[in-house]
Amino acid sequence: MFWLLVRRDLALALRRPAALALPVVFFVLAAALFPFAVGPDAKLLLAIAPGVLWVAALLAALLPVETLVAPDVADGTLDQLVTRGLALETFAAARLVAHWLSFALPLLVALPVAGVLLGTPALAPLALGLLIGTPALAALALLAACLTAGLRGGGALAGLIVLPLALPVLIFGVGVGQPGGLQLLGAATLVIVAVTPFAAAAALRSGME
Amino acid sequence: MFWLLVRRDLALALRRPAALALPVVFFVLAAALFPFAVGPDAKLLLAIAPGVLWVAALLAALLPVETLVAPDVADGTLDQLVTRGLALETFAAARLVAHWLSFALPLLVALPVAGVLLGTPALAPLALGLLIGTPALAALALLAACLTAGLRGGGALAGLIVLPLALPVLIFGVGVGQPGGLQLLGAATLVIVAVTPFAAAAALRSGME
Amino acid sequence: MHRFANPARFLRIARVLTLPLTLLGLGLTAAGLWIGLFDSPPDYQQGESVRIMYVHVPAAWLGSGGYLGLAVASAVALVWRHPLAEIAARAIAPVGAAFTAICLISGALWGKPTWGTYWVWDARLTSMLVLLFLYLGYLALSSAEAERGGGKAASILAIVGVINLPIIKYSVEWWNTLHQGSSIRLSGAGASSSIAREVLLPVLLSVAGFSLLFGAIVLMRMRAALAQQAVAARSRRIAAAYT
Amino acid sequence: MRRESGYAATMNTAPALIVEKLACARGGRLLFEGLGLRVERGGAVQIEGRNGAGKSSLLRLLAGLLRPAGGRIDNPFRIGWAGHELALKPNMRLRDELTHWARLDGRDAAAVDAALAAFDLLPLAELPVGVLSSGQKHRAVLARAHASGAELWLLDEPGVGLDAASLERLAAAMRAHRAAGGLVIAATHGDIGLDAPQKLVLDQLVLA
Amino acid sequence: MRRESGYAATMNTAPALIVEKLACARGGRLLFEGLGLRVERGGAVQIEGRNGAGKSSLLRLLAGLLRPAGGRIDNPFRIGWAGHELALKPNMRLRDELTHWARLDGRDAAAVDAALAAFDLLPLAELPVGVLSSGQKHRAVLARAHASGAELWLLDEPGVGLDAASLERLAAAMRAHRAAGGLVIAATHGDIGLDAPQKLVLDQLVLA
Ligand code: HEM
Ligand SMILES: Nc1ncnc2c1ncn2[C@@H]1O[C@H](COP(=O)(O)OP(=O)(O)OP(=O)(O)O)[C@@H](O)[C@H]1O
Ligand SMILES: Nc1ncnc2c1ncn2[C@@H]1O[C@H](COP(=O)(O)OP(=O)(O)OP(=O)(O)O)[C@@H](O)[C@H]1O
Ligand SMILES: [Mg+2]
Ligand SMILES: [Mg+2]
Repeated sequence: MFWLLVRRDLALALRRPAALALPVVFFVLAAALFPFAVGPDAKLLLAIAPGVLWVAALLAALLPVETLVAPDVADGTLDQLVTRGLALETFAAARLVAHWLSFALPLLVALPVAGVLLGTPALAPLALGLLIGTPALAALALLAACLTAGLRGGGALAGLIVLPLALPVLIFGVGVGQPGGLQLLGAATLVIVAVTPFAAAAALRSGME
Repeated sequence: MFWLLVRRDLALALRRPAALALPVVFFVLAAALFPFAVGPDAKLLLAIAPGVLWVAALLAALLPVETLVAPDVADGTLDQLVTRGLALETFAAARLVAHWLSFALPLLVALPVAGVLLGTPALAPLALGLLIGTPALAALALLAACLTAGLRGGGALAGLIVLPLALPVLIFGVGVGQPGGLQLLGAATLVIVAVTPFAAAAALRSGME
Repeated sequence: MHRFANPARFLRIARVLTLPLTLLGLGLTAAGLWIGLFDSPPDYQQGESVRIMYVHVPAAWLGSGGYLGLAVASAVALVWRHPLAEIAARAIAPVGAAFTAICLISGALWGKPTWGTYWVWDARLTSMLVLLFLYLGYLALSSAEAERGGGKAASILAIVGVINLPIIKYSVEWWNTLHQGSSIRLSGAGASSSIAREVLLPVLLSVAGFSLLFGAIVLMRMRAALAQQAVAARSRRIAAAYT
Repeated sequence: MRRESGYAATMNTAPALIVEKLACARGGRLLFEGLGLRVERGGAVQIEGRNGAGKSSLLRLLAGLLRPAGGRIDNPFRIGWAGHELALKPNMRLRDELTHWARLDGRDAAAVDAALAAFDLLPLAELPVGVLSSGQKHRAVLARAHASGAELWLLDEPGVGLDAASLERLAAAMRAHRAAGGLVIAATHGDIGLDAPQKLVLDQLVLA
Repeated sequence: MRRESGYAATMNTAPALIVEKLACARGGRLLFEGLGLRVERGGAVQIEGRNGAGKSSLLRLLAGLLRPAGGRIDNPFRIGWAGHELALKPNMRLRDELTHWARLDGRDAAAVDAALAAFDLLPLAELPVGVLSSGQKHRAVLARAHASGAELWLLDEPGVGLDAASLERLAAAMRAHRAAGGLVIAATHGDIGLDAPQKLVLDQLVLA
């Protein structure tokens, strides 16, 4: 069931060949934006490169937040799943995996190109950090999406309260070079990813009344 | 008619505080990240601050792109407007104003916070630049939203469309301190804001077949 | 206009033209590259790496020229609702994007030996990069639209893009001169005026060859698209009769 | 696109909705062609045909939401459109939503109240649209057309999901509308209580 | 949440859907209470009542999509749910969409083809769902329930928007399903061709 759902989400995301390249280009573009903003000074660019890439990752994680689960609630997909006896936790976990695959993998693929444009910072630690940290970003975006989809009106604001939780991930992420940085990042990701499916499912359930 | 539509959009936006807050949250998160990314070098931070804030503003304008017009197309709101003889250009212009009010105003309010996080660069010219430049960002986001309404992969697709077009705004915006910078920014904004309702309306029309 | 409105007539002309264009294009390109690679002197400053130019320059011209073609075709499609124009636009875009990419990649490869880096934020390089992004935006949008069953959004984008191109070029130059001195600027105009005849001939040959190939590929893509359309129409008719 | 001016100009000469040689294509497929129609004030048309015959498409053509593949439509009337889509935001209260649309139509609160009453929605007026039952939502859509004050009602399957009492209210509303000089064009699979409508059966027009 | 185990356990003892003293509240308002029901294999229930009576709510309760305000539901059967929502993505082809759901139900391509055929959707199978007409979409929803292989069909106004031929197909499909030991519970305002169903009129249960 779980993998069927993941496959389905990916199929929806990637039915066009162009759709495959889309996120990759999007990242390169988001990264290429910074030189225009801070100027083409190579030293400066090198200094901000990790921050730039992490911001691009955050953006890519958040961009679909309003369409990550709300359409499935509105068009009855969730109803269909529940009547099939599927646990909402499974749904949330599958969506988490699919979301991560469809925004973080392209980021990693695009990393070398973005790296060249930003003056080739040391890519290996950055890639490692993103690999470990992006699941947490995906999880927080999903949680926010479920909270805003499930709760009406003011309650939906709760969805955004979880987003500042991304800050520690980002900070540990750009600080991955520091001693212990990787461990901290890994721990934060583990906690967030482990909790999310349950919290997300609870939010969805409360939305179904 | 025009102001009725703007008022309506704002009323709807106020009913969804979560959607309203998302761009601000992203904006502040992005600003908060860079001090950690580039280290405690205050001079460096100050040098990149305007650029970072502009990029964050641009990306924040993009965040609601998937829900900016697509729901109105899907739920028949556009049909109702068209049968009332309303020009789609009017609709696009009203939506542009409403989008600007609901993403740029909160951003300007959050600017001091973001400024403090980045070591308080001179806020006045930055605020002025954003005030003049954000209408263009709102316009481009709206244009992308209309171009991609009803298409899948909306978010990344819209980003790919907006970001190259937004470069001049970004460049002029960051260079607002330079002599003539403000004028250039104003001119770019004027052109983009003037063209957008027509292009957006044409896109919507083509989407109705 | 309406002389070409008829896809059948277009197909007749295209069928006749494709092969000669391809052969002539291949021939000229081969000649240009042959002379350029084996029969011209190395640059006194850049050495053998100068030979990249015979790919780089035609690619640059065709990449930028292709966008103009894309925008014109899109405008015709939008204003006159000409079915062939839209097909032409869709046929041109990926080819133009490919040439733009070739220009960027060859330039970057060239940059490493001459400038010591793959990429600098030079104004011309930057505008070429933005051009590639514009192409990619068009391609992504038009393929997303094709999936829905067509539309005009991609054409609108192509036209908005062409309005924006000069603004981008201008802003990029302004931005670049502002932030960076003339430390490593690629002075194209100076280069071409002082260019030696041994270099000029192969460049011109390969430019002509690449252009003909460009045209041939576009014609082939248009023919393929028309054929596909015919198949789709037939299967729709069959489905309709069945209902 | 506003039609008021044209409306005023044709007022005196027995204004009528006139359709000539209308053709409709969707997704590159011809649905019907050569369709002619003339509806005067007080008139009604009932469009019938199997699923996919093109009933909704014809209504969209008449509403100006779709471009004809051929022929022409001469419509001097303002349009009250009630399609399948709700065009009401789930978080907003029913009355506020209808009032918004009425305001765009230049109508006042009394028109909204009358429309709510006509479809027995007054007890639900203060509820958010999202919690209404499907039939109640559909009645809200009909009420919007009622409140618009438009002469020409274009209704896509107006009877769908309505209970017996609501069906009667719908029939009464259409009768009153026609008596006041309004026109009704409705697509439907069953009877919806239109008195002596012109019947237009689309199956017979299909050519392809 | 899977019910197969429960299903297997009750197989021998004449499995039945049993509802006892069921109460339903929505938005803090009690819709009905004390509802009892027993449906065995081959049985059918037709739920009636005015708009807002709680027909859809009752179906959601039976489907496990809503929590009862009181009483209990004992359902040993797997569920085929056909509500008002499409739950099919507009850009995807009809066959692919139904195949996805069939796969979740552990069913093969043959089941999908049979379901498409049962509702005359085979000619439309390769079209994107978004271009289907409203009646065609509704038939697609019914086809998904058909393809699921579930014993208990829960249908919310299954006859809505269907043309005469499709209504007959629906009646035939329900008849065949019941003959094979399936159950049908349908909410409806009109007749949908169920043979001798239990009738449940919700209006009479309304207290508030
Ligand atoms: C990624 C890097 C590069 C890009 C994007 C790029 C782009 C371009 C473009 C767009 C043109 C056509 C300009 C025109 O005629 O309007 C061009 C021409 C040219 N490029 Fe590059 N270039 C790159 C790197 C280089 C390098 C490293 C060199 C050699 C040092 C070089 C040498 C030339 C020459 C000699 C011409 C022809 C001059 C002329 O016709 O004006 N380019 N390049
Ligand atoms: N956006 C679209 N693109 C392509 N084809 C479409 C589109 N919308 C509808 N169609 C096709 O046009 C035909 C007519 O659709 P229409 O909705 O007008 O039918 P209808 O008579 O209203 O049917 P129903 O009784 O089911 O409501 C259908 O075959 C449908 O597949
Ligand atoms: N999410 C909700 N929150 C609060 N109240 C709701 C909600 N959904 C429905 N209701 C209320 O519950 C009542 C019953 O709704 P339900 O959809 O079950 O009616 P129904 O019998 O199916 O009507 P219809 O014939 O119109 O389909 C209605 O009065 C409705 O306003
Ligand atoms: Mg219809
Ligand atoms: Mg109901």
